[in-house]
Amino acid sequence: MSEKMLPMREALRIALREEMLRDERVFVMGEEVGQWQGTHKVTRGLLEEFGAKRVRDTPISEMAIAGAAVGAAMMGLRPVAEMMTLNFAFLALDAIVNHAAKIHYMFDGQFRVPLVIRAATGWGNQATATHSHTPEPIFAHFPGLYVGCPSNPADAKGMLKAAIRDENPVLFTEFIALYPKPGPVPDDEDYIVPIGKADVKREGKHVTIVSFGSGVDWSLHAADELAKDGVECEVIDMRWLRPLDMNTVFESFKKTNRCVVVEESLPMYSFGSEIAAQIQENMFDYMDAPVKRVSAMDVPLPYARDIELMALPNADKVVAAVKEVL
Amino acid sequence: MSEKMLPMREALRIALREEMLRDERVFVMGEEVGQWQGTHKVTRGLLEEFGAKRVRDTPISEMAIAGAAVGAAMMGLRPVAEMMTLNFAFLALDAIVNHAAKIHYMFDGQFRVPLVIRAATGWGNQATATHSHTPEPIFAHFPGLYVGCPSNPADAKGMLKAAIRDENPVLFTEFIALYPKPGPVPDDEDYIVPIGKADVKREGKHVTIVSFGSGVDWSLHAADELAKDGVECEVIDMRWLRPLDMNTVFESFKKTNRCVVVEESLPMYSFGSEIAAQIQENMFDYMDAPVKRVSAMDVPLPYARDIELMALPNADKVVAAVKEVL
Amino acid sequence: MATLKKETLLEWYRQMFLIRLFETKCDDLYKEKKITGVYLHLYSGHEATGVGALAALRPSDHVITAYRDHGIAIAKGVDPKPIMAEMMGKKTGTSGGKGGSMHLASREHNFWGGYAIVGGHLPLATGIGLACRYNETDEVVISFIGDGATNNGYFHEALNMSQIWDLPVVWIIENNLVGMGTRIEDSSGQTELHKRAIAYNMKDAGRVDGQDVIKVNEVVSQAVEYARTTGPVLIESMTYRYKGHGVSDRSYDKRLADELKEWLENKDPIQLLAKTLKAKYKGIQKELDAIEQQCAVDVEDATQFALNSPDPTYEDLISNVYVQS
Amino acid sequence: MATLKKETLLEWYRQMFLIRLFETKCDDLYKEKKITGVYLHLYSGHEATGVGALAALRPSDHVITAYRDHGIAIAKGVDPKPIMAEMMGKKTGTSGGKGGSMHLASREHNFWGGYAIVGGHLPLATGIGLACRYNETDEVVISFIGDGATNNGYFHEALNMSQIWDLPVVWIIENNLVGMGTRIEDSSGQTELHKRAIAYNMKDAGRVDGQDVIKVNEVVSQAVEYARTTGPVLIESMTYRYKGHGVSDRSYDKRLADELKEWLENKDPIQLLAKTLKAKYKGIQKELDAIEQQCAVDVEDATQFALNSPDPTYEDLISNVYVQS
Ligand SMILES: Cc1ncc(C[n+]2csc(CCOP(=O)(O)OP(=O)(O)O)c2C)c(N)n1
Ligand SMILES: Cc1ncc(C[n+]2csc(CCOP(=O)(O)OP(=O)(O)O)c2C)c(N)n1
Ligand SMILES: [Mg+2]
Ligand SMILES: [Mg+2]
Repeated sequence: MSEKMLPMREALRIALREEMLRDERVFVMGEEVGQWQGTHKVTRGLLEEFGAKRVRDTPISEMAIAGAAVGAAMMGLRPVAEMMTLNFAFLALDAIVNHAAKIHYMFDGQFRVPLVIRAATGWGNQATATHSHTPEPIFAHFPGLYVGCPSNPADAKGMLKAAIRDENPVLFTEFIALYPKPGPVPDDEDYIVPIGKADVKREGKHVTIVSFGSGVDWSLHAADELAKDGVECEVIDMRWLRPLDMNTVFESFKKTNRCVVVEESLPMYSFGSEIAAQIQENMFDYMDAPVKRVSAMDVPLPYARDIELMALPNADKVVAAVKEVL
Repeated sequence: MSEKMLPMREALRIALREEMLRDERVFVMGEEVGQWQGTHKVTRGLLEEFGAKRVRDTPISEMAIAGAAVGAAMMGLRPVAEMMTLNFAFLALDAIVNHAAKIHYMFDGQFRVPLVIRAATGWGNQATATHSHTPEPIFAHFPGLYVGCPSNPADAKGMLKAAIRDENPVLFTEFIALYPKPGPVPDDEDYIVPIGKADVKREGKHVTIVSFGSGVDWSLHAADELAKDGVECEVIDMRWLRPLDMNTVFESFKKTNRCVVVEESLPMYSFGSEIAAQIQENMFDYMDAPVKRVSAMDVPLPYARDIELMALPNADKVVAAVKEVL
Repeated sequence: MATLKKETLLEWYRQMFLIRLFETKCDDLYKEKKITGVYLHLYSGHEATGVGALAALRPSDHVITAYRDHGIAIAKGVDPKPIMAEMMGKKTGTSGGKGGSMHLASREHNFWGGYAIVGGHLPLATGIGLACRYNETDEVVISFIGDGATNNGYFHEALNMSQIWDLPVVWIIENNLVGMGTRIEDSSGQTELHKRAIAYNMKDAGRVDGQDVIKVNEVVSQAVEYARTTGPVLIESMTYRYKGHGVSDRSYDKRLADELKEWLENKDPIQLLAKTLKAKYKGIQKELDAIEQQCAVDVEDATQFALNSPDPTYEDLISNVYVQS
Repeated sequence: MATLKKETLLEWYRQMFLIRLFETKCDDLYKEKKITGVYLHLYSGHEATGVGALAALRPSDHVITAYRDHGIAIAKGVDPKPIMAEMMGKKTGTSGGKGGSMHLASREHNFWGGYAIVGGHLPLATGIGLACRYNETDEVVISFIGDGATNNGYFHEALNMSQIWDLPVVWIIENNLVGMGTRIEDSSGQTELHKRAIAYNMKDAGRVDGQDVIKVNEVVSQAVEYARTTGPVLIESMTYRYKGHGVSDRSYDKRLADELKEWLENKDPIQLLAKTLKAKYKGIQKELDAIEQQCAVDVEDATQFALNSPDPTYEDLISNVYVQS
């Protein structure tokens, strides 16, 4: 399978473009997706190529962006709506949770809502408290929605294509810090990373590290570091917070009997909570140590660079957590 | 201490009234709180007694209700804003999380936001998918906010007073199903149930049941049931999802070595997840069995009575879960 | 009106009468605990707005509304049987018993549903209108809006978006003067709600007497044609809620006694149309009687159908959370 | 204008000049990586709107704005030192280094902050106005609003609520024709934004030339008096953004070259006021020179103060999440 080295933003752009070429029903809408070429340049060139019908700049109206995407999707179109950042999706929570996620069920299957809501996520750029959320877990709390978050360019392409082609609403989040990072991306126009499948990024037998998005790189770096001491980490990229592929985690855990969960989100009622809860519930007899969680500190994010970084997880914190469970 | 038997809605009304009498800065605002006497009659009589200045009917503008309460609180008033139901607070998520919860931190202490947002919560009345959320955990995910939810009339009074008198923003949720339920309520005008303290509702040595709100009754009923078989349950009412009084849980767990978490919320990334995660993390050596979670089923809520009830937790499900961990 | 056929007027009469009977029956069934749950919002009093407006549409056109949706379903041609079954939460209901009274819908009738979050369906209407243009059809959407809902952020964002994209949406405010217990004067700075069109530079079709089905139809028909070719229109239809906000609102008839009397006696949409018909067509009473009898039969049939229908099961509880591929 | 004193005009000149210099310095410091982070939104071009408007207030009156807040802080009288320290995330900053450029504030100046969620601060303004009335003071709030922000649900709900309660809020839209890269024609059905007042039956103070500090002050002064006694007012101030949306927007000067040239050459608020002053007062150039020199000193002092200030520490990271009782 031929591939190219590309940054994640470019992998996403290619996925969008290919899906727009493949299916006339696919269109893009959101703030600054057109003339500005996308706040994060993921939609670069699309307006020129596909025109204003299929690349629609919107007002600063998050409730209407999400809600209009729902209506268009019900009619059979396949909107890919961009939220600029996931922080702003707070304003669209009702449209996403009460409408996108529930309409199929509430009308007992009469309508489908095949939309994708893309949003940049993550912190670490002094964006300050209101612009520094990684709140995927609160969206993944709700059934009816899928929630995906790629950790690398190839997954970005394959997962976004899976999301666009799926008949269900998908919240798709993209770590800002990962946009510029290059990685090999398959050329295949049908390269799909299926919804709900986790990925074992590295095999190991001493401890399982479970993560998603930005946490995967920290985990892999930590694994490199720990390998020097002979500790072999198995690193699992969950990729999707819903559906959550716990089987892959359980299989790994049966081998390692130890686990660290790594996420950029806040600690409470979060990703790590759910993973830890499910492991102890299902793998009790395999547990040699408690599951440890590495996450952001439980504070709003401050502006000043140094203290912001203190609040964030990183590879060192992962190393320390792994050492605790060994 | 003298007390009266009162339904929870009346205990709440008394708490509001007393605090309004005590402190001129306290006022009530929200949809239908005035002329209609409150959707759930919690504000009954207040408009007549305090007038339209302090009991303010609002338009159907959840974003502005929460946001205006923030502004008024910053100015030193003590708004108690009602959201009618917590479902509608989805529309105010941004105002609550990005403004109420963060302003004190973001401006490094210059401003305080001493507001209370009251909202009815829970399901079980065929209110259907969009009106049947118990989403406390997603609000409690965020630091800067307190989240309280009483399970009985006395706590309702004491917790609401604590919330109103506190200098921090509090999301205060009230189970619709509990409004009519009577219980003894202290007459004391300074009856306070402090923020962040859990309550051991029943002592026992075989298993710890952790719950909040509507789950507490189910847990107590289950405990009665199980007592017949000689199983002694310790039932803990967490009362506050933030701050979360894990010490009380840990103390109990050291004795029982087994735990069931009961909540009306959805199962994933939720209350049960966090409690289970913290127990295995901190009480690993005390665990004789995995923590089991009893929650709503992972579906949007349907309308039809029978299947709605199937999706909900109840005392029988708690009994079954306890039996699993014994 | 000159061009309206007698059959058309009689059909409107039938629809309005059917809605009224249907709602009255719902009220009774609720009291008998055959319909259960906390919410049941009746359309009684609003019939001329729903019927007159939807008569302006082609079958291929679309409609969406809030939770006060029974009359809209009927006016869009949905069979009363599955509607009544939905009220009772039966598997044969329009939404399989999973949506209930607030969430009727019929894909085949292009009735996109009733929605219970105030304002929540308004951007859906924008999206439906967007799809109409995207697909290069000449279809139109009617979106109903409560007066109370016009103060919600959804209203603002959805209407503005429909305007900048020239979408074929006819926005009809059903101004019944109140949202739950809050009078429009207490909730809207601007009480002439059609004037909110100016905020979007949208075509303002003004206020229409929402109790006069003929007038409603006339104004909406023009708006629909404008929307098909040009862009969105805002209409304010003045109407009245005969019943409480929902079934749990039991004091409305005391609270609003005088006003209610005035509307019932002088502005009832069904009586008004009957008067027009009688003035115009001698001896029409017999036809009206026949229609009324047929409506009674239809409502009774619907009730029996619903009562005799099966409940949804555990299989239904867990199905259609996701589309399975 | 007849009644304006020379000192008043010179003070406005000083404030506008100080803002311009301050912003230019911020831009430089960002390029030198002394100010870091993704966001930095400069007020250059808007000076007359901020300065003219805030001159209409008493010290006890209030102001709140969005993230483009540096100029507002200066015009409300906040010392440039803590402002610049906040830009650099220093402990001596207005928000202890925890808020950054988008979240300046000064409680003692009744400057209630800059806010980064578009529209998010608008209901806060409503709440502040509510408190003014509640406390029976005659204080007033000015709330600035971006043109782009007027399409957000917050705008609609906040303005409507301020109207129904007759709150003392002066809503000033700073219409710089664009939100990020989206032109007003592409985002607002109604491009004469002051007309949105009609949607709330709010007093519409019309459009004002936002580059003319004297005009701005006149219109806002009238509005402030109206708000004090009566209720809210909406003003649209036409202005222009000399720099990109934020520092990361580097192509704006190519993108908007012609328009930018036109505004810089013919509508620059500082030059316009200088012209007026020179026409009116012979030999004023010397006074202007002195003011400009003082501004340069102030900005340099602020920069040095900020550079030499300590960073916040771990203690700061964890403090003020909650008020400890
Ligand atoms: C976002 C939201 N807020 C509040 C409610 C509760 N609620 C249901 S109907 C209603 C009144 C709506 O009034 P209006 O729009 O005038 O419609 P009407 O009932 O008169 O048809 C309210 C406040 C809700 N369902 N959704
Ligand atoms: C709710 C929300 N959506 C989107 C953004 C991203 N954003 C920041 S500023 C801006 C443009 C605002 O334009 P305008 O209101 O005209 O203010 P200006 O920048 O011109 O001063 C956008 C879209 C945001 N911060 N908040
Ligand atoms: Mg109404
Ligand atoms: Mg602008």
